[in-house]
Amino acid sequence: MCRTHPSEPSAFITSGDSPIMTTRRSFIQKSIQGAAVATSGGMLWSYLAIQNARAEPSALRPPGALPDADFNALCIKCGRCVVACPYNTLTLAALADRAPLGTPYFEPRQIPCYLCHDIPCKAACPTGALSPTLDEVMDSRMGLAFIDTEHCLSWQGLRCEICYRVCPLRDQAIRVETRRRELSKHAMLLPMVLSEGCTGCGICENACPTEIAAIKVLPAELIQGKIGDHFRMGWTQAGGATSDPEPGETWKGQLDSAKDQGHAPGLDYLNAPEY
Amino acid sequence: MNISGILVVVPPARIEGATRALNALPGVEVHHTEPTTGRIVVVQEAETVDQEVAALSRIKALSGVMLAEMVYHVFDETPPEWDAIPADMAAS
Amino acid sequence: MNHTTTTRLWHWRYLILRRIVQIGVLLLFFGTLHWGWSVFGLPLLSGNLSASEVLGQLTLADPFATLQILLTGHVLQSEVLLGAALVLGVFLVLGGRVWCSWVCPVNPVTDFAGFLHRKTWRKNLFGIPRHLRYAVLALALLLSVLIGLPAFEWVSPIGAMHREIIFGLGLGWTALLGLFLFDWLVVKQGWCGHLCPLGAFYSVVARHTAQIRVKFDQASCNGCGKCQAICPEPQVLNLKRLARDGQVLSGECTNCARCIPICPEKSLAFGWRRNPGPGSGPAQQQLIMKEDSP
Amino acid sequence: MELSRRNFLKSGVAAATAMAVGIPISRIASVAAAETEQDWRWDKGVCRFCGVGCGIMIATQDGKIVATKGDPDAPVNRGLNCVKGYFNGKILYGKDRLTQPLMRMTDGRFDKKGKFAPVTWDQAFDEMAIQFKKAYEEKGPTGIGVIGSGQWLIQEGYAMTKLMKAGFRSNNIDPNARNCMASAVAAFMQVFGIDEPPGNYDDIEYTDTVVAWGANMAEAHPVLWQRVIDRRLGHADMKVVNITTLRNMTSEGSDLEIIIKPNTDTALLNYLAREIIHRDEVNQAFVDAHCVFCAGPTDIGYGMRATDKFAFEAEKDIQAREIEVTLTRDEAIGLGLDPEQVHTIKQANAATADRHWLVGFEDFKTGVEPYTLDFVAELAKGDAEESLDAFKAKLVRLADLYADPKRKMVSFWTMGFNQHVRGTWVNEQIYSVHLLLGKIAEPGNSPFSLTGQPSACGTAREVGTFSHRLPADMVVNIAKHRDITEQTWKLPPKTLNPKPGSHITKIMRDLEDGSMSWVWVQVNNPFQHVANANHWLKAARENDNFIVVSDAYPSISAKVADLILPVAMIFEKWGGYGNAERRTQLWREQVPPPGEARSDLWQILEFSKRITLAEVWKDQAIPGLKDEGFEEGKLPDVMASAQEMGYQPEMTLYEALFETPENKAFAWPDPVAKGHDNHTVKHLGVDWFVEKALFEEYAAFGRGHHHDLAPFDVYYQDDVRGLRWPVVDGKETPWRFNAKYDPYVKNGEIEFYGGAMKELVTGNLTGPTTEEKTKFPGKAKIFFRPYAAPVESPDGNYDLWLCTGRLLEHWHTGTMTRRVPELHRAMPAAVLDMNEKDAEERGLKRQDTVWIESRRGKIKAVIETTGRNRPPRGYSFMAFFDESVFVNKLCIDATCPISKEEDFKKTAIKIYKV
Repeated sequence: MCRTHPSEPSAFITSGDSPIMTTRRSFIQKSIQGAAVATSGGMLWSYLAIQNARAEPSALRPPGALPDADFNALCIKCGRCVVACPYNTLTLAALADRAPLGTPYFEPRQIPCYLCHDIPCKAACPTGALSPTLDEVMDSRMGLAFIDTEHCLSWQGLRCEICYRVCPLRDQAIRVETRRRELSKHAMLLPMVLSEGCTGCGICENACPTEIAAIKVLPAELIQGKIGDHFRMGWTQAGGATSDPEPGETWKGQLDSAKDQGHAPGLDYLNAPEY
Repeated sequence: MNISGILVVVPPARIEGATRALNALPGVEVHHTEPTTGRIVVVQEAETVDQEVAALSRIKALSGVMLAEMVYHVFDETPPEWDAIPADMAAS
Repeated sequence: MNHTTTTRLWHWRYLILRRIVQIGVLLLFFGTLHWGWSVFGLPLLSGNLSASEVLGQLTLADPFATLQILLTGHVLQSEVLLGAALVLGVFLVLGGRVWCSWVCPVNPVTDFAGFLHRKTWRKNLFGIPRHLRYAVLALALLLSVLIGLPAFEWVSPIGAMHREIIFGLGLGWTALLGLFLFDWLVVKQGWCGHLCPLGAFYSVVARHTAQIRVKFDQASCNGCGKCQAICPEPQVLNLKRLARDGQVLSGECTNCARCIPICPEKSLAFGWRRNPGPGSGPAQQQLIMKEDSP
Repeated sequence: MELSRRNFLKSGVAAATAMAVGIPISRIASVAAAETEQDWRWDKGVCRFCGVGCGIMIATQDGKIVATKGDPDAPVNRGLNCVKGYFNGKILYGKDRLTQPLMRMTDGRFDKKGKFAPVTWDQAFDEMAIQFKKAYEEKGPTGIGVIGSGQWLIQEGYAMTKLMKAGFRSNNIDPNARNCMASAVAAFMQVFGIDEPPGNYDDIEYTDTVVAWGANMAEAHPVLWQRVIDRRLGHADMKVVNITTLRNMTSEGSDLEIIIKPNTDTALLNYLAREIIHRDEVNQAFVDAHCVFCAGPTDIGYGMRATDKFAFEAEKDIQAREIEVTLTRDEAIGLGLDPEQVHTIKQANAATADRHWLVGFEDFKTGVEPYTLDFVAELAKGDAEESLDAFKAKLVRLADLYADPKRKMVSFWTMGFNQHVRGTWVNEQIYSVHLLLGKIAEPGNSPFSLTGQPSACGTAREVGTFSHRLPADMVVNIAKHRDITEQTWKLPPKTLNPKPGSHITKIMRDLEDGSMSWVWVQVNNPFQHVANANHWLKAARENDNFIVVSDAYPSISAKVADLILPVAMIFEKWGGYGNAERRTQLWREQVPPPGEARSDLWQILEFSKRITLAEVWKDQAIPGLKDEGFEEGKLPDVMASAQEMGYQPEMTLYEALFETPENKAFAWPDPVAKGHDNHTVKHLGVDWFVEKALFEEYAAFGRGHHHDLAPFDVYYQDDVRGLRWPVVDGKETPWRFNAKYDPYVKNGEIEFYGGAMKELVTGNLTGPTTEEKTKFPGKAKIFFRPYAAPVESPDGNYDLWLCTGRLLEHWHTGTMTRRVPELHRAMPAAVLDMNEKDAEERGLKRQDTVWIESRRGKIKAVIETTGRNRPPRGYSFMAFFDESVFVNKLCIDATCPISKEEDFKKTAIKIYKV
C-alpha cells in the first residue's frame, strides 16, 4: 500500500524485493488464511447472487424468456429489450425492485405486454436469454393468469367479464362459463383461465376494474398445480390407462436395495419389540 | 299463507346440487347460500301449518341435507289480489 | 507554474479528455434511449456497457461478462461472441485497463474518493493486498461455473451504476455510495486498485499486448516521486523496473496519464510499446506479484 | 302492491333467518354494517345507463355518494349490475366536471370566435335570450331548435316539450332517441296504433326461444342477457339464436348463429313469412280476428337531402340515389320484377314514405313468394367462408323454430333493426311474422324492441319529445290531438304548430343551410354521435348561429358550442326514467350538484322567465305549413284569445306555462322528500314542488288513455321498485292487448286497441285502388315490405363495410364512463375490429395504426383482428364511444325515410396504413 507520503522522496519505492513469504510456515499459514477468505467470501458472494436470483420468483419476464436458471445465466443485463419495447412495458430491475437486479421484467397492472407480432424485445436480445426460437408471440409463456373468485365482479354475479373481452386469446386463454345464480333468475357469466392458452401478457390484469385487480398474472410455477403422473382421467384422455408410466422410481429403488441387503421393507417395524 | 325461514345445512361440496334441488320444490325459494360452510337460507310458502310441516320434512329428506331447521315464521293474512299475474311470476 | 487558462487546461488535458470520453459514452447510450438519437434512422447506441448495438447493426459485448456466461455452461449466439471479441481486441491493443480510466463510469467516483482521501484522510483503516483482485477474478470465474450464474454480473456495482444512469434512478446509487465511502474513508483505491475483478481481468489479458504505454526517460528523472503520489496504481511506477524497461509494462497501468503532466521534468510521455529483451519477462512478472504489499 | 309486498316480506323472513343463525346477507349486512356506516343514507335509484333499467341503491354521506349497490329488491336486476352500473357513483366525480357557465368571449363580450370564459348565470341567460330573440324574430319558430335525449328525466323532457311547443310554437325539438329507436316507434305506431312493446322482460322466463336480431344483448343489455342465459341453463328446450352481421359476444351464448349481409334482414323475414304460409302454420283464427294486411310505397328514398348543394365531392354519387335508383338484381327479384331488365326508379314517395293502404292476404302471399330459400340464402349469407348449404340449413332451422306452433318465441332487436335505411320496414316485418303465428301479447310470446337509453320509452316516447309528437302518443298534425293538448295546457286554440318540425338530422342540416340559427342541446352529445359530423362541426363553428350545450363534462358538443351550461347529473336532482318494459322509476335528489351546476329543469324554467307571451303568441311565419284551419305558411296571433283566458302579453312563459295555480298547489317541502333536498326548487326560489307538479301535470295526459301512471308519491314507497304502465287501479300492466293482463282490452281476449292510423284506403301491392276508407279498430297490421339494398355498399374504392355501435364498458359517447378511471383503463380506446384475412390482404397486422376513410372524411385508429367482435370477410366494426377516434363522422347520414333514424351500420370505407 501507499505507506509513504509523497513529499518524502526518500520513501520512493526503489526495490520490488520486499520479502513477504519469509518462512515456509508463514507461507502455509498465509495459504490457509487465503483459502479461508476465498471460501467464505465465495460463499457469501454465491449466497448474495443466488438469493438475488431467487428473491423475486414473482417477476414476469419478457416473451420468450428461458426458464429462470437459464435466463439468469444468460441475461447480460444490457437493457436492449427494454429499449426495444414500443409500449414501455419492460423495466430493468433496480435494487429492491420486484426482479433480480438489472434484469428485465414487467408489472402488468402498470403496463402489460401487448404481444407485438414481431416481438422486438426478443429480437433485440443479444445473448438468447429471450429465446431466439420463439416465432409466434402467442406461444410465449410469460406467466399465468389466475382469478381471485372472491373479489371478481363476475363471480359475484355482476356483468363484467372485461378480462375475457380484452384477452387477445379469447376462448383459448380465458373462457366464460355460465352458471345459474339460484338467488334470482339471472345467470352468472364466470371467467375462467385456460392455462394451455394463457401467454401471461397481463392485459386482463391491467384492465380489471376492481380496486385491486381480481385477476393477476404470476409465473405459472407459483400457482399451477399438477395431478400425479400415476393417475389418468379416463374420461378426458383416450387410452389413458395404457399410457401409465412405470411404477415410481422410489418404489423401484426401494425394492432393489431391499433385495441387495436381504432386507425387506417394513421388517424394522415388524421386528421391533414394542407393541 | 305461512311463510317460514329455514336454515338448511349440507356438506359444502354439495351446496350447488342442494340449492338446485331446494329451488325445485314447490313454494321453496333459496335466498342465500354460504358455500364455505354449506349453510343455506330458504324461504318457504305454504297454505296451512300442516303443509308447512310436511314441506319441512320434504326438505329434510333431500339427499345430502344434514340439518333443516325452521328458524323464523310469519303468517301473512293478505289474500293475493293479483290473480292476473301467474303464480310463478310472483317468485321472480 | 504558469497560471494562464491555456496552460492550466494543457496541464489537465488527459483528465479532461478522459472525462469527455467517459461522459460521452454514457451520453450516447442515454441520448439514444431517451432522446431517440439516431443516424439515418438507426439508433445510435442502444443498450449499455454490458452489451450494446451500434446503429442497429453491430453488436458489442463486455468480454468479461461473456466469459462468465460461457462458464455457466450456456451456449451463446455467435453475434454476441463476435461483439465480445471485438471489444476485447480493441482493449488488448489500446491497453486493457484503458477501459478502467477512460470508459468505466465508476472511475470518476473512485477518482473523486481518491482525491478526497489524499486531501483529508490519508489513512487506511486496514490493508488489503492489491493482488486480491486476482483472487476475486478467479473466484468470479469459478463461482460462475459452480452456481450457474455470471457471478460478478450479479453483484457488480459497475453494471448497477451505468444501468441506473441510463435507465433511470432506483436504489443503485446506494452501492455506489458504498464504494465511494470505502474508497475515501477505508482503503484508498480500495475498489479499482484492490478488488475489482473486471480491472483484474483487463490487467491479465492485456499485459503483453497493450501497445500504448507510458514511456520513461530515466535521464531526466529527478526522483521526486510526484508521479507515484498521484498514481492510483503506484506499484507500476517502480523506478528500478522503469529504468530497466524504459516504459511502464505492467498490465495494471490504466493509461490514465495522471503522471505525465505532473512530472516536473517531463520524463514521462505516451508512446508505443517496445518489447523488452528476452529474459526480462519472467522476472518482471515475479516482481509484479511481489510488489508493494504491506 | 301485493306482489312487491309479498316479496318484501319474504326478503325480511330470509334476513331474519340469516340473522338468527349469524349469516350476513344483503339486508342483514346493511344492518350490521350500519355500525360503521351509520352516517350513510341509503336510498333507491336507477342505473344511469342503458334501457334495461336496473335498480340501484345509493349511499350518501356529507353530500357525496360514498357507495352504490345493485338493488336486491329490484325485479329487473335483483341486486346485480354490469360493470358500468357498478361505477354509477363515480360518474359524478370526474376531474373535469363543469361547474360554472362558460361562454365564448372577447373583451368581456360574447364573441362567436372568442375563447370560453366563465360567466355568471345571469350573463349566460341574458346572452342566450338575446341570441334567441335574434333568431326567433328573424326566422320565426322554425329558426330555433332543441336537441334533447332519451336520457332526459321525465320532467325535463316534459318541460322542454311544453316550452317549445306551447311557448315557442316550434316543433323543432327532437331527442337523440331519434337515432336510437325511432324506427321501432314508427313501426309500433303503424302496426298497433300505439307505442311501446306489448310484452315485458318476464317473457324471457316464459319463452322457449329467444332470437336476437341485430342486437348484441350480451354487451348492450348486459343484465337482461343474464336472464336469457339463466333461462337457457334451466330450461332444456330453450334455444337462443343470434342473427347478426358479425360474430359478437351474443354468439357465445347462442345455439344458432346466423351471419347475414347488411340489410338482408328484410329478405330473411320475408322468407320466414313465406315459410309460415307454405308450411300452413298461419294462425288463421288469430289473423282473421285481429289482423289486416297492408302495403306501402317502395320508392321512398333514403332520408338524404334531395339536393347535393352541401355534399362533399365524394358524397355526390351516393347523394344522387335520393332522386333516382337503379334496382339491384336482388331488389328486382324481391319486388317480383324481371331481374334481366334494368329498372330505374324515381324516388317519388320520399316525402310520403309512411303512406300505406290495406291489401288482401293473397297480395301479401304474392309479395313474399319470391323469397324462396335459394334466393334468400344466396342473398343473405354474410360469411363468405361458410358454405351455402350450411347457411341454408340454418335458415331452415330458424324457420322451424318460428313456425313450430308449440314453441313460444321472443324476438329481441336493437340497433341492427332500428339504425337501418329501412328500419321501420324491418320492425314491421318482425311483427308480421309474430302476428301471422299469433305469437304475441301473451307470456313468452313477444316481439320486443330493446331500447338503448334509460328513458327512451319513459321520456322520449311517452312524453313525446319528438318533432312530430305530443304527450301520450299524440301527434302535432292531428287537429284532435292538438285540441286535447291545448285544453290540458290551457292554451288559446291554434297555439300549437301543426307542422312537424325538424328531426335531429334535419336540425343539423338546418344549421348547415342557415335555416336554423339557435340550438339548445341537453343531456346528449349530438356532435359526436350523429353521422357525417364534418358538415355539422363546420356549420356550428362557421355559420352565424348560437349553440347552447347543457353538459356535465366538456364533450365535443360542448366544444363546438357558444355557451356551455353546467348541469346537475342524475342523482343530483329529483327525477324519473321509464325503461324498455314500460317501468317507471323515480328517485330523490341524493347529493347537491357541484359548484354552480344546476338541473336541466332549472335551466329550462329560468330561461322561460326571459321570454314573454307577446313575443311568441303573435303571428308567426311557418314556411310550408298547410293545414285545415290555418292560413298557409302561418300561425295565427293568439294573444287576443289568450287575454280572454286571463293571460297578459307581458307575462313570461314561466308564469304562463309552469308557475300555474295548479302547479303551485304542490307544496314544497313535501313529506315524500324524507329530508332530501331539492336544489331546483331552492334556486328557483319557489315554494312549490316543481318535479312533482310537472309529473302530475304530464301524467294527466295518459291517465285514462292507455298511458296511465301511478301518483307521484307511489313510486317513492319503500316497497315499490318501479311500476309498468299503464298502472290502472293500482295495478301494473305486464302484457298489453291481452284481456287477462290489460284492463284496456274491452272486446274479446286480444285487442290491439291503439287508435292511430286505423282507417285506410284499400289497394294492392303497387298502390291504392279505392278512395274509400275502411276502419279496422282493434286490429294490428301485417305489412308486406320488400328487400331493399343499402344506400351505400362497398365498391372497388371504398371496399369494406363499417358498422359502429356500443360495447359493455362504455356508455354511448363516453362522456361519463370515460371519466371513470377503471372503465377507461379497461377500454381506453376504440379499435377497428376486422377480419384477419382482410388485414393481411392490405398488408396490415393487429395493432397497426391505419387511416379509415369514407366519402365523408377520415380518421386514424388502431386495428384489431382478435378483438371481441370477429367480423366476416369484408366487414368491420368500431365502437363510437371514443372521442379521440370519432368514428361516427365517417357514417352516412342517410335515414329510414319513415322514422328518420340514421343508419350507422352500413358505411363503405377503405383503410390504409398511416
